[in-house]
Amino acid sequence: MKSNIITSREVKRGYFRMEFEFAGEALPGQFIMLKVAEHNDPLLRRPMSIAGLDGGVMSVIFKVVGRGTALLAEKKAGDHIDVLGPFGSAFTPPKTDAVLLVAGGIGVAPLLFWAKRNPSRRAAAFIGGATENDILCSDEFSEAHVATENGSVGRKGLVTAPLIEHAAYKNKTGYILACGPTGMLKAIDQLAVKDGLRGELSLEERMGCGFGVCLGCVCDTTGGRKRMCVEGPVFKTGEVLWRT
Amino acid sequence: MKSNIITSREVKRGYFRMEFEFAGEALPGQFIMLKVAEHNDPLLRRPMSIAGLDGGVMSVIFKVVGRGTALLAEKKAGDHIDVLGPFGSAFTPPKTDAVLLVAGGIGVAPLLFWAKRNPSRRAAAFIGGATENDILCSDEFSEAHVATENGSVGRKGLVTAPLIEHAAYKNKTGYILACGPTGMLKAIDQLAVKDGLRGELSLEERMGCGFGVCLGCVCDTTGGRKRMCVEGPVFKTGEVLWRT
Amino acid sequence: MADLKVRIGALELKNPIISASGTFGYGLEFADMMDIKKIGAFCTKGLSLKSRAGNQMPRICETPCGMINSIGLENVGIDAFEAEKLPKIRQAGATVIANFFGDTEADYVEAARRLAAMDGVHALEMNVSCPNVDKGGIEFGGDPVFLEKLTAAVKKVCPGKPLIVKLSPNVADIRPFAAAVENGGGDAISAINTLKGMSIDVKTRRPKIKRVFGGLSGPAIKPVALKMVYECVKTVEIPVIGIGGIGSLDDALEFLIAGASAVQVGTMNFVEPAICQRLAEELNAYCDRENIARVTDIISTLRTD
Amino acid sequence: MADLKVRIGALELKNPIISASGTFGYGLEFADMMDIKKIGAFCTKGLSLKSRAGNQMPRICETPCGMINSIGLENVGIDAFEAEKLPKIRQAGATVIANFFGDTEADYVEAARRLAAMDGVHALEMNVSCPNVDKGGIEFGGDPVFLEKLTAAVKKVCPGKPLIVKLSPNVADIRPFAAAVENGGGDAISAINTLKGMSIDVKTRRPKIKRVFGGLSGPAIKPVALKMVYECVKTVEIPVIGIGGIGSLDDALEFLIAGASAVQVGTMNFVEPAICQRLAEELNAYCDRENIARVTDIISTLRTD
Ligand SMILES: Cc1cc2nc3c(=O)[nH]c(=O)nc-3n(C[C@H](O)[C@H](O)[C@H](O)COP(=O)(O)OP(=O)(O)OC[C@H]3O[C@@H](n4cnc5c(N)ncnc54)[C@H](O)[C@@H]3O)c2cc1C
Ligand SMILES: Cc1cc2nc3c(=O)[nH]c(=O)nc-3n(C[C@H](O)[C@H](O)[C@H](O)COP(=O)(O)OP(=O)(O)OC[C@H]3O[C@@H](n4cnc5c(N)ncnc54)[C@H](O)[C@@H]3O)c2cc1C
Ligand SMILES: Cc1cc2nc3c(=O)[nH]c(=O)nc-3n(C[C@H](O)[C@H](O)[C@H](O)COP(=O)(O)O)c2cc1C
Ligand SMILES: Cc1cc2nc3c(=O)[nH]c(=O)nc-3n(C[C@H](O)[C@H](O)[C@H](O)COP(=O)(O)O)c2cc1C
Ligand code: FES
Ligand code: FES
Repeated sequence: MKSNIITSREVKRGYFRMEFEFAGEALPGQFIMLKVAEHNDPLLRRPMSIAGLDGGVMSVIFKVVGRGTALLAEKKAGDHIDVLGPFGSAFTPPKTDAVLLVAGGIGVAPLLFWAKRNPSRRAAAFIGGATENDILCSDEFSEAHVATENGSVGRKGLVTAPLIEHAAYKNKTGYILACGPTGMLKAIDQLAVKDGLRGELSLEERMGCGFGVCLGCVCDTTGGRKRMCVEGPVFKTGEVLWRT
Repeated sequence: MKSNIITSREVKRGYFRMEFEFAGEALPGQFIMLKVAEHNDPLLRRPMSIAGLDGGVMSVIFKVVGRGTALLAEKKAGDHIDVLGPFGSAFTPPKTDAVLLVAGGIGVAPLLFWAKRNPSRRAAAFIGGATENDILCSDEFSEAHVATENGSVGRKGLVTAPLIEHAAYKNKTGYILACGPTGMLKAIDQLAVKDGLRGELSLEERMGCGFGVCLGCVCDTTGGRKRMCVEGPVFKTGEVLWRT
Repeated sequence: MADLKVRIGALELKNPIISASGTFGYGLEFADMMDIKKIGAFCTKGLSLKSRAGNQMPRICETPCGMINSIGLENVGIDAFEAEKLPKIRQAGATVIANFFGDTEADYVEAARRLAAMDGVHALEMNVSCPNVDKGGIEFGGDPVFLEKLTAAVKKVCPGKPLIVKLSPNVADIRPFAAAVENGGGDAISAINTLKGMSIDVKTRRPKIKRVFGGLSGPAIKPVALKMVYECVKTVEIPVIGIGGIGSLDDALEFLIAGASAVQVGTMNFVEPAICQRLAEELNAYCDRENIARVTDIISTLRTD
Repeated sequence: MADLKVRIGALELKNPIISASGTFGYGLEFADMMDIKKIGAFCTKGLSLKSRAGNQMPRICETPCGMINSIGLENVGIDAFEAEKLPKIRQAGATVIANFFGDTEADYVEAARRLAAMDGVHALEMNVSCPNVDKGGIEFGGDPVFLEKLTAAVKKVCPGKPLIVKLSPNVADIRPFAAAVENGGGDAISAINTLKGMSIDVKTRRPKIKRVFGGLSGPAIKPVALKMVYECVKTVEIPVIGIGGIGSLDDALEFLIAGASAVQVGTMNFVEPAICQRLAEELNAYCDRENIARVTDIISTLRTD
């Protein structure tokens, strides 16, 4: 589907936020597949978490890491973008639990969407990144705890430090929703299992199609081999059999 | 060389005129090789005749015929374009002859450059095309005779009709410079040889490199196999051994 | 409305646009995105007697105008296909070509026998780009003598349904393989499967594909595919289905002009899920525009004079 | 300033970036656009004893991320090369690898003997992707037994200069061919030459290349080339020069990491004439940035654990 881009701007160095028209529905945790150019080099679509959908306007937040995202960053208001989706599983925290949103870098995107859709729920966000430049959207959460590896903003260290100190974590009433680099997700998964908290993780993998047919995005889980783009990207804590 | 695009506009339906900065010298008849996109699909540069060069500003006039020229047409003032050249041979009419400029469609481009560079020379332009939409720049020549195949502007028929009626043709004092479709060039070549006029033809061929190394653009001449991009694109009448 | 029908052996397809094995799942995944009745047929993901988990990750990566995959023939297995997928596919009204493979000749024969017996499977496509366990890992499709024997053995158990044999391009000369399929009694040839390729992540100095080598597909391989399809067409009388890098009507026409009776679209399904339906519609519009009454009038019209 | 020197047999190159045969003319065409002394070496257009006019036009066309050529080995001939080109090349200070071919074994031997005797020719590269007149048109590079014999015969007449044998990718398995070169006494292997491909102009229904088939090159073939280079590296001890689709530093590094001792850039010279010089500079900057003292420390560092 060709969508009209409404705005696109660099929110931090190398990070862009783009808004475009979108006529359908979507759930927090789901993603879309974007065609970054009309030609075939690069060929494949790029998966992006949905960072917001309101009044027919969808937003994504992305980091420029390679050619595809660089091409995406060149797009301007008024340009068109080819959007496919939404695809994948959504976050489904139990209705009454306090929610602990744990974001690593660009992983904040789907958590922001969840927070926007659930303004009345008790939720605390834990937002980590390498430096101040990698902390995105922390002011858009009602409660946000920031950690950077170099200490340039918030606490110095990993985002797991403020997380495990939070009351809802310590008393095990918190339900975790996490998205970020694989290493972070694995660490949170192991913590949650050890400490007896439940939660969900949104994983990342190279995707060929995004809708379950190329079988390029599988991961092994306690329930067998799953496709990250259909059965995921959101999996329950304790479910993923980590590769390394 | 990356050049700044100064203007680009659609002068007729499907025909564009683009101006960009160019820091070198060039001669009428020569061409440049343009990279139409930064990616590799399409891969090769596209040859374009130089339609003007004045005060550090070069212009080209092109017709959208495929993907490369379509991408070129998308470029706007302020964008960059990667230019290589100039390459190839130039028009070299004897200093005193009256010049008969014969253009078919987009073939007008190098002839316009010649006319601009030689304002004080006696020259008559013969500009042909399928329809009125295919007649370009006829008002930029001091003397112009227009012919269209459907008669929508100028004389109905081929451009060779007004040409052979011109005094400088009939009295054999005219020196022909022609650029256009291969069929037209071949017809003019045969006419000129038969009627005893001299002249030069600017040929077209798919080009891989534009500077003589791929050997993809050769043609047979009375002087042996020649590269159109180095020994051409301008050849003398009577020199080309036409393929068909 | 031009006549777009083409024949693959005894099977008549409503149009020559087929989606390729491994790029169209079991068809059902596309139900929301297109009308799978509108295309000539679709090929299932390669099926084997038992389900398979496939290779380790990562198993895809992108290359210039293409991609490499090393899925390793992950599939649900023939039983689950019959029980869980086929009834729904039948209900959707799709024409189904069951792609299949085995580790041994006996596997191939048994898989073909099972699939041929299924109502709703309209043709079989035999993938011979798999290592032959009995012959020490050489591909089934790597030896014409063996390929002819395999084709004959498989054809015996599926007399009622067209047997298409899908050739590997990783050979010095595809012509003897095409001839072997014809001599073995195969009803059609499809070509090509993926080219072997490799890609390295310069930062980590690791292969981008866990198993190092994988299969290259997409627009990049189109010229190689077209050349091999043309060679097959010149070698055999049976229909040839062209595959490799097709992403536009012009691409499909190139293969038809070269002599393919139908085409398959693979990788480009990932980029544009409804592409096969679009190409079928565009082909119809093209025929109307060009006053071509039957799509078969396009086939083998290459002018080389 | 990192040490970029690499060895191809007895020849030391100042860096591993070489421009490929048929894409760099006789070097002189690039004199205005780059400094041809700054690159490791350049390979001449394929030379034969007598000059050749090559194939009929059209003989190039574009394909997705690539191109097809069917130049047909047009060249000025060895005499004119020696008389008209070599003196100027020598003056320009370039390192020259003379690419050559023949119709018969005797042609090959005589061409090599002539070229090896020339001052200013630093190494020979033997193109074996040519039809063998004596053997009824089969490519010299299509039979390992014959390739070994040819290599041995040619090596005998150029003992003082490295003999590089350039392999064709149009084979089922490149490893026996790599072994044949090593066994025949070749000093190095270069791989790959172009893949066979075809393209059709849908409007005219004619092949885009007059001779129907041509050689596919450019980024599209990079994954196939890398896989074959890696296989050669695993098969032989002699250096392997990687060729195929290289257009960026990362592309060059992929081949070095896979085990190539040097790389050649072909088609991308057309798009960016100074690309080889740029890659040599970028390689130096990369080594400095990554604290790599010698470029040879990159070679064969693929991690497959
Ligand atoms: C479900 C899902 C949701 C995502 N959401 C977001 C998002 O909201 N914002 C965002 O910035 N990014 C997101 N990503 C990651 C994003 O898709 C990749 O960064 C993007 O595809 C890279 O494209 P490229 O062409 O710029 O990089 P490439 O040139 O393709 O690759 C550059 C580097 O990134 C790595 N890479 C490429 N694709 C992926 C991938 N899918 N996952 C992990 N690493 C990859 C490559 O291995 C390489 O090292 C998401 C990925 C998935 C699977
Ligand atoms: C020396 C020279 C000067 C030229 N000057 C001009 C000019 O001033 N203005 C202009 O509009 N065009 C000019 N051309 C033609 C122009 O280069 C082609 O139209 C352009 O390359 C087509 O690119 P494309 O990607 O749009 O088309 P493609 O998709 O590549 O091809 C579309 C159609 O055009 C044909 N074609 C492609 N390249 C050429 C070519 N070089 N010559 C003839 N036919 C071709 C193809 O066979 C095909 O039928 C010139 C060509 C040459 C060789
Ligand atoms: C991810 C992927 C999986 C594939 N799986 C199969 C398969 O199971 N069986 C098969 O015969 N071919 C398989 N193929 C090959 C395709 O059917 C097709 O032959 C090939 O991709 C070339 O076509 P394309 O360039 O249009 O993709 C697969 C291709 C891809 C990209
Ligand atoms: C136009 C053209 C002409 C070529 N001529 C020769 C040649 O004369 N001898 C040869 O060995 N290889 C020749 N090649 C092959 C290249 O040297 C190289 O092996 C091939 O193009 C793959 O590299 P690339 O993808 O970087 O172009 C030619 C390639 C092209 C594109
Ligand atoms: S991305 Fe294709 S199956 Fe998940
Ligand atoms: S275009 Fe390459 S030699 Fe003329």
